[in-house]
Amino acid sequence: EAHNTTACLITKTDTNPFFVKMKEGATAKAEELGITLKTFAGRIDGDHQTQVQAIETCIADGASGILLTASDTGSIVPAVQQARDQGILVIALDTPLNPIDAADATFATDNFLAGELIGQWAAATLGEDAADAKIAMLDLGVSQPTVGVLRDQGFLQGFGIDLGDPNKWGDEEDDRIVGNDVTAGNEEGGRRAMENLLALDPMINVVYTINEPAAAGAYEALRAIGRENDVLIVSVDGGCPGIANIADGVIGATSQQYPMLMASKGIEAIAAYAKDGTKPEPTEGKDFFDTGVNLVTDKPVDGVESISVQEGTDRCWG
Amino acid sequence: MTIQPIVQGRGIVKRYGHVTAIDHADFDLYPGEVLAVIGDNGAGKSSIVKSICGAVIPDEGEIKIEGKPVHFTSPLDAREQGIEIVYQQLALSPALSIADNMFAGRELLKPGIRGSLFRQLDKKRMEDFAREKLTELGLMTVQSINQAVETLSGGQRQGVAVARAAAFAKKFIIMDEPTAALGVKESRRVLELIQDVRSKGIPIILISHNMPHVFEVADRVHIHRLGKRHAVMDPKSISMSDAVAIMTGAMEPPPVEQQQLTPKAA
Amino acid sequence: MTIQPIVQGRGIVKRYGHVTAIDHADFDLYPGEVLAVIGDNGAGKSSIVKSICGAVIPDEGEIKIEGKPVHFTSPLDAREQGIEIVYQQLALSPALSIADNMFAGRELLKPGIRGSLFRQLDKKRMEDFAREKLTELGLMTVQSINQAVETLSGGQRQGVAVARAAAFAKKFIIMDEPTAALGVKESRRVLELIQDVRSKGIPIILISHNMPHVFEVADRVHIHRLGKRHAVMDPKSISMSDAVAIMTGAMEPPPVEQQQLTPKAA
Amino acid sequence: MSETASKGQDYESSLSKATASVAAFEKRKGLVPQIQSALHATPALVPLVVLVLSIVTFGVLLGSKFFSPFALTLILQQVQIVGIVAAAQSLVILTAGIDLSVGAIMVLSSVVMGQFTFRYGIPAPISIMAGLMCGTLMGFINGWLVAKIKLPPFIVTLGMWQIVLATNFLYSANETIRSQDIEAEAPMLQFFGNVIQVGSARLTFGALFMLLLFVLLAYILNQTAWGRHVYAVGDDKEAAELSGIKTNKVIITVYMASGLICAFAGWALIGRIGSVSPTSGQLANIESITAVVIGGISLFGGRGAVMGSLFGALIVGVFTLGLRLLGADAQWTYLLIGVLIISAVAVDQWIRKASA
Amino acid sequence: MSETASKGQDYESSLSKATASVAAFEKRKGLVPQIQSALHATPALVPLVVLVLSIVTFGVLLGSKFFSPFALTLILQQVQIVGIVAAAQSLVILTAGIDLSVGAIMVLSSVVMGQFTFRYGIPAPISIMAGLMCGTLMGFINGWLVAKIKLPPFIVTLGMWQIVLATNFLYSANETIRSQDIEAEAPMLQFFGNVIQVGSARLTFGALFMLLLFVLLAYILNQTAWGRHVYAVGDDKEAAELSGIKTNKVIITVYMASGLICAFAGWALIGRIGSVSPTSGQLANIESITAVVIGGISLFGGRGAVMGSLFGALIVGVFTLGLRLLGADAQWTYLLIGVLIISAVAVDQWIRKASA
Ligand SMILES: Nc1ncnc2c1ncn2[C@@H]1O[C@H](COP(=O)(O)OP(=O)(O)OP(=O)(O)O)[C@@H](O)[C@H]1O
Ligand SMILES: Nc1ncnc2c1ncn2[C@@H]1O[C@H](COP(=O)(O)OP(=O)(O)OP(=O)(O)O)[C@@H](O)[C@H]1O
Ligand SMILES: OC[C@H]1O[C@](O)(CO)[C@@H](O)[C@@H]1O
Ligand SMILES: [Mg+2]
Ligand SMILES: [Mg+2]
Repeated sequence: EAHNTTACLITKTDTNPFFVKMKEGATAKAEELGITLKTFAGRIDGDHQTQVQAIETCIADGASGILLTASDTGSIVPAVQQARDQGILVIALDTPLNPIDAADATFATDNFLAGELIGQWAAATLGEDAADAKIAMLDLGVSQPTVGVLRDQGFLQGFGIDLGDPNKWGDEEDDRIVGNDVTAGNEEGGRRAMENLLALDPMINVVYTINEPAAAGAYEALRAIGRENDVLIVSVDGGCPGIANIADGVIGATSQQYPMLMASKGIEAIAAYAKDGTKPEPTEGKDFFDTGVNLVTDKPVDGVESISVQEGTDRCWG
Repeated sequence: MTIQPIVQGRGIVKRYGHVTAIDHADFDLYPGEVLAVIGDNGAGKSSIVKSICGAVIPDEGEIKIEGKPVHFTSPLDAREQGIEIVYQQLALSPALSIADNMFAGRELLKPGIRGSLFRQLDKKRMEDFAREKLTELGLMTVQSINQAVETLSGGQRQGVAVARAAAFAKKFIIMDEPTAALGVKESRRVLELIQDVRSKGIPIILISHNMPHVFEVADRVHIHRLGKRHAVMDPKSISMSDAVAIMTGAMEPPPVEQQQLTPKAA
Repeated sequence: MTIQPIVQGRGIVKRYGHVTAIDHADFDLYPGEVLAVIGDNGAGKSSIVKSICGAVIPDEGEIKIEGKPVHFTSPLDAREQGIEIVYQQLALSPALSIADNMFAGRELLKPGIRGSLFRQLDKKRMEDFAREKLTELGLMTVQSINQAVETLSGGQRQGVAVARAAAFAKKFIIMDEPTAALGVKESRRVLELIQDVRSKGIPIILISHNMPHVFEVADRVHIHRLGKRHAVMDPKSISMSDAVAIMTGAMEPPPVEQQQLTPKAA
Repeated sequence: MSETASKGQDYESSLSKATASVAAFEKRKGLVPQIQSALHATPALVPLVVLVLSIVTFGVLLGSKFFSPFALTLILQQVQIVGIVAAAQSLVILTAGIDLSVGAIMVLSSVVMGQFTFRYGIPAPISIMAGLMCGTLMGFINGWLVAKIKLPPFIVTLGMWQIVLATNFLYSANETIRSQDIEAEAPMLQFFGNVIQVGSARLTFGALFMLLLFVLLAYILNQTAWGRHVYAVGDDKEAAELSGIKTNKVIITVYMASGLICAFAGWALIGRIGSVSPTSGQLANIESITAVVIGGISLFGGRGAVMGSLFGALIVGVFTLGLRLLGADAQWTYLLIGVLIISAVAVDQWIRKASA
Repeated sequence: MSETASKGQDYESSLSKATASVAAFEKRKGLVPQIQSALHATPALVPLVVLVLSIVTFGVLLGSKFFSPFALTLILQQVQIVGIVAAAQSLVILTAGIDLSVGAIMVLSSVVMGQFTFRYGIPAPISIMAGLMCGTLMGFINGWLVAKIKLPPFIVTLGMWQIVLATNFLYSANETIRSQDIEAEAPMLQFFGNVIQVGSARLTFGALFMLLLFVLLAYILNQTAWGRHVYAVGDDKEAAELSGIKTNKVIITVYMASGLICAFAGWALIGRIGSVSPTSGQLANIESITAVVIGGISLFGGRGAVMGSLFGALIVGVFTLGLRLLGADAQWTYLLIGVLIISAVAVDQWIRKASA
């Protein structure tokens, strides 16, 4: 019965508000459905072994299902397989496994699409000036994790830049890219990376950021030299501070993701599976369940669908 | 008329793992005297004086200072009572200068607001003092008073430790082989210093393997053997050669009546 | 007929920052002799013997061993030539046992395949050897041969260092104040040991502040003063008191002809 | 001899009569002194006691969920990588060094093993040899810089960490080699993933390798000259040099051994995670140092027993699994592990003191 | 006195005539010996030389892009947080300790400042005081465990790192307080972000605070008794204790000072990134230790000058910006910084040797 169903949530870290919200969402839903939820997290983004250990613990613990945001999408597969062999339902959240069907289901944002949306928005906003834009790319880390690559390459594609190898960033030849730097996805890293690229070329006018904390840091760096008003910053996430930053003109546009939805859908799927063994179905036409992504901006452009700041605020997560 | 001992230890035991360093030893130091402690290597001399000053905590036994039982848990406790020690291993901070070492824990501050408010050290005064003390000990080859102690020669280091203890003691001084590394001239100065200190009424415990030195300055000689107090003799009534014989086990100690467990009435 | 010196140093200079420890000093050790080196604290005695064995690299000057110029850059070089040193600071590894220290770098392996293939140490043989050597030095209070050196008394430690050097030297031995921490009995054993070693034809450099010891065993006395070789005397033709006077600067050294720069023809 | 001399010694006349018997102090009997003696002689017993105490505690709290062959061997599997790396780290720390590059060397070695096989089509055994040599070479560079250029180990291995990690990313292009492909084409890379199943207990080859490695190192450190030299160098390098030990050679070989062991850890890592992943092992340095320190080896070198590091790694493993099974969430688990690490070492300290 | 005694001393008769003049060795003149002397007396000059060399090198390579007031003050801004934390770390390392919890304490303190103001509506100055006290308290716990319970600093601060970070997340629920809100409601939290602009040079209050802090610490360490005791404790704790220094008190106050300085770093962090973000500072411990070691302070305690750590932090800052400006990409920059850190310390070592 439901009340003795155990589920596990394994996130990349507990430090990123995105995962904190995901955990809150899962916890609330689990409580509602009477499921015991155990949560695990790596210490840093990329802490793969802790996630393997967490899966093993869940197996030992007799869990019915595991929700997983994998730090290392390829390497986690054998551990996932081991869990599935024990009859545990494994659902990838946020980050697809490699191959994607290594999990029973995937509930995620389409990260490439998220990047593409902000890329298109930026290009459209600049109009003709897009041809001689100066772009700063603020990425996640030197190990080039998949989410980071997908968003970065999606952005460039949306902006109309030739990707080179779409599996890595930094190999593009386009002169409009001033440079890539890494931010660790937080404010301090965002500011430093922005400063470094500004020193390289103070006339940067488009900034792609991996997430909103990095965007906030980049903004501080621009503000410090008084250029905060002539630069377009775009980002991904749609957290409440990020949306508020759009309202305040800090960020031009962001692609909003829905972690609470991923989490609650995930818990529901586990509950259903525990009850009668049904497994969730992917979104039609995709190999994963798309939890959706929306471009949030108060300066909509033609040809790129977006929602308003108000709508974004209603749906933001933390 | 019995005089009260400054230090009285009874039945002191100290073990390290299964090694027994002090084996129910007694100890007495009386006012105004130089008490020499002699014994073979490893007899337990250093261990017993360390027990007295809190550098080592004995497993059993009782120690009284001026009649009051004490339980020092750190040499700081002893030092606060005006007890100074020259350790056999010197206990100097190698990377610090001579003056820093000499004044560790009792630094002099600059006069006026620079001292009282800004806590600024009076380096000049401390260095002058240090140089003066070393010169008194005949250690004139110290080329720079700012040298780190680790760059001093063996004897120079020992000089720093001796000078420090002598300069600050109020109640009594323990010197564990203070002249071991010193030259002829410098050793002579230390012996003079010991006599100076005694003449100020401050008693001294002197551990030494140098029999002529011991017999020159000691008022009583505590002979330590195999972790115990074996005998206490009057250096004027026993020959060096007999003292050595008792210390090494070649001769039995005389009966207690012929020993000098308390000093002669002053 | 001139005999070739075992060690010949000329114009050796060693500076530390702006401190000059050795100031154009000369040095000679001849076959089969005990050469004592005496001098005030800080005169440069330890520095000069360290320069000879490679523990310190001199800034200037030339050193020859058996007539061949050498440029040791580490004491290992000296040791490979059969030179052993008892350092004033002992150079023992505190956390290791007595036997480990004694055999550092020349351990004994178990016989047979356990030694040749599995490189297993013959602990028993090393411990027995160590205990035997310490007992020979009269250090009978060492309670466990497996004690870490840091748990030994000051004298016991020195005994370990002396025993090590004496046991392994082939060409010559340098002893920097080997009896400083030793008791009467143990010091006597070391003096006997020195004479033993000399009788085996191995020369010894003995640094000591103990004049009676020096005059008892030395064949020649090198007097060091202010970083220089000040004089070299025959202990049989000079009184201790004159030697001390020269060493401390109270008396001028005699002219070179009256010194003993080379040993008397054997 | 001069007259003064013989006079100076006349008080020694009695020495010939001095007793020649060896000191005989009172010997102590009883259980407590015996335990004290044992702990004194074998310092690695202390973390072992802490380990047993923690297993018992979680066993009582969690019952058979924890105290089962399955869960206990699971801990072994979970600590195997950290354990192997901690063995390498122990060697380095015993010389008063530190190796921050262990994780990077491990990962680069495993990437070399994988890429040589899959990118260049070299047979797996040769690729594995290449990986092991790569680790040893990185170790050699570390050791050479520490011993010959006399740079602080912290800086050398910090620099190497960055260099090796970046090389790893650049060389591998961040590509993961998937488990399925390895299984199909070069199963030898997954050798350490093989399992000996006894009932519900699952011993992987990797876990066994870890145990054997510790036994081997304990033998080497205690029973061979090189082992004693490792201690001497860490204890007081200068004294070791003066007393005739080739300290530079010892240091270089220690870092080489560390590199080689890390390369083995890289191989075991492939067995553990199935795939070759360039992003693993980012916390290996801090985790291995933690195991070493909990195991009672001093960061100042020269003191402690290598077995302690095994127990240290296991203690952390027991706490982690135990707390997770108790249902603490991630943040609470981290918080409690922090508390428990401090407590484990406090208990350790207390046992040491009581046994002093 | 007994006759034997006076006989034993008769060779000392000449001593009264011994010269009383102080040793006069040959004095050396010339530029080289003078430089050597200066480097000897002021060890922090060595990393300063390395810093100047690296600025000059990048200046030559990059011209005015790098060698401009703008770029040079940018470096100051970029290193300010690491620099402040490195000051705290220096104190701890001088006592032969290590503080892995610096980053966590910094972040928790800044979160306390922010949450007290925004969650509870407490006036900013009081919230800031609370944040500073929070840092000091964490430091006190570290110090107390190290000094009184005698636990290894590595373990204590590793445990505290986890505990403080977890507390931070549990307390803040990882909520960010936005820059715009702070600016509107409690600008004092951003105090250290204020800028003094002189031409194109931009000095933030945070950077100035860092510089002043180092000057203050250099004064304290060299000119006060407490400062000398810090060195003595790190040099040889036992000797310090035996010679009358209250070593426990020194250790506890050092960790408290470290905690307090980290709390200031937390405040400065708000100024730097504008917002209060619980995810910052994850690398602060390794970065601060790196600065300290490059600056020439020994991880074994007791040796080195605090100014060195400032230069150490700046050296890393110069390399990072310089390499980026040279156009190295992120991965290559990462690799080259590894190389440069090792080289910087090698040059440092070489200068030291040449000046010995
Ligand atoms: N920490 C320790 N652990 C084990 N044994 C110790 C320790 N300290 C001292 N001992 C042992 O205790 C005994 C007494 O040592 P102690 O230092 O008191 O001798 P001592 O009389 O001062 O000798 P010396 O004249 O050589 O200085 C010795 O056998 C020594 O080995
Ligand atoms: N590393 C160093 N740095 C600076 N000065 C040094 C260093 N080592 C020795 N000295 C100085 O060199 C001089 C000679 O020292 P050395 O140790 O050779 O004297 P010594 O004759 O052996 O004295 P002692 O009889 O006290 O052992 C001393 O003034 C000492 O302070
Ligand atoms: O660090 C990368 C991670 O950060 C997020 O964007 C949240 O801020 C996640 O979607 C992603 O997995
Ligand atoms: Mg002693
Ligand atoms: Mg000397």
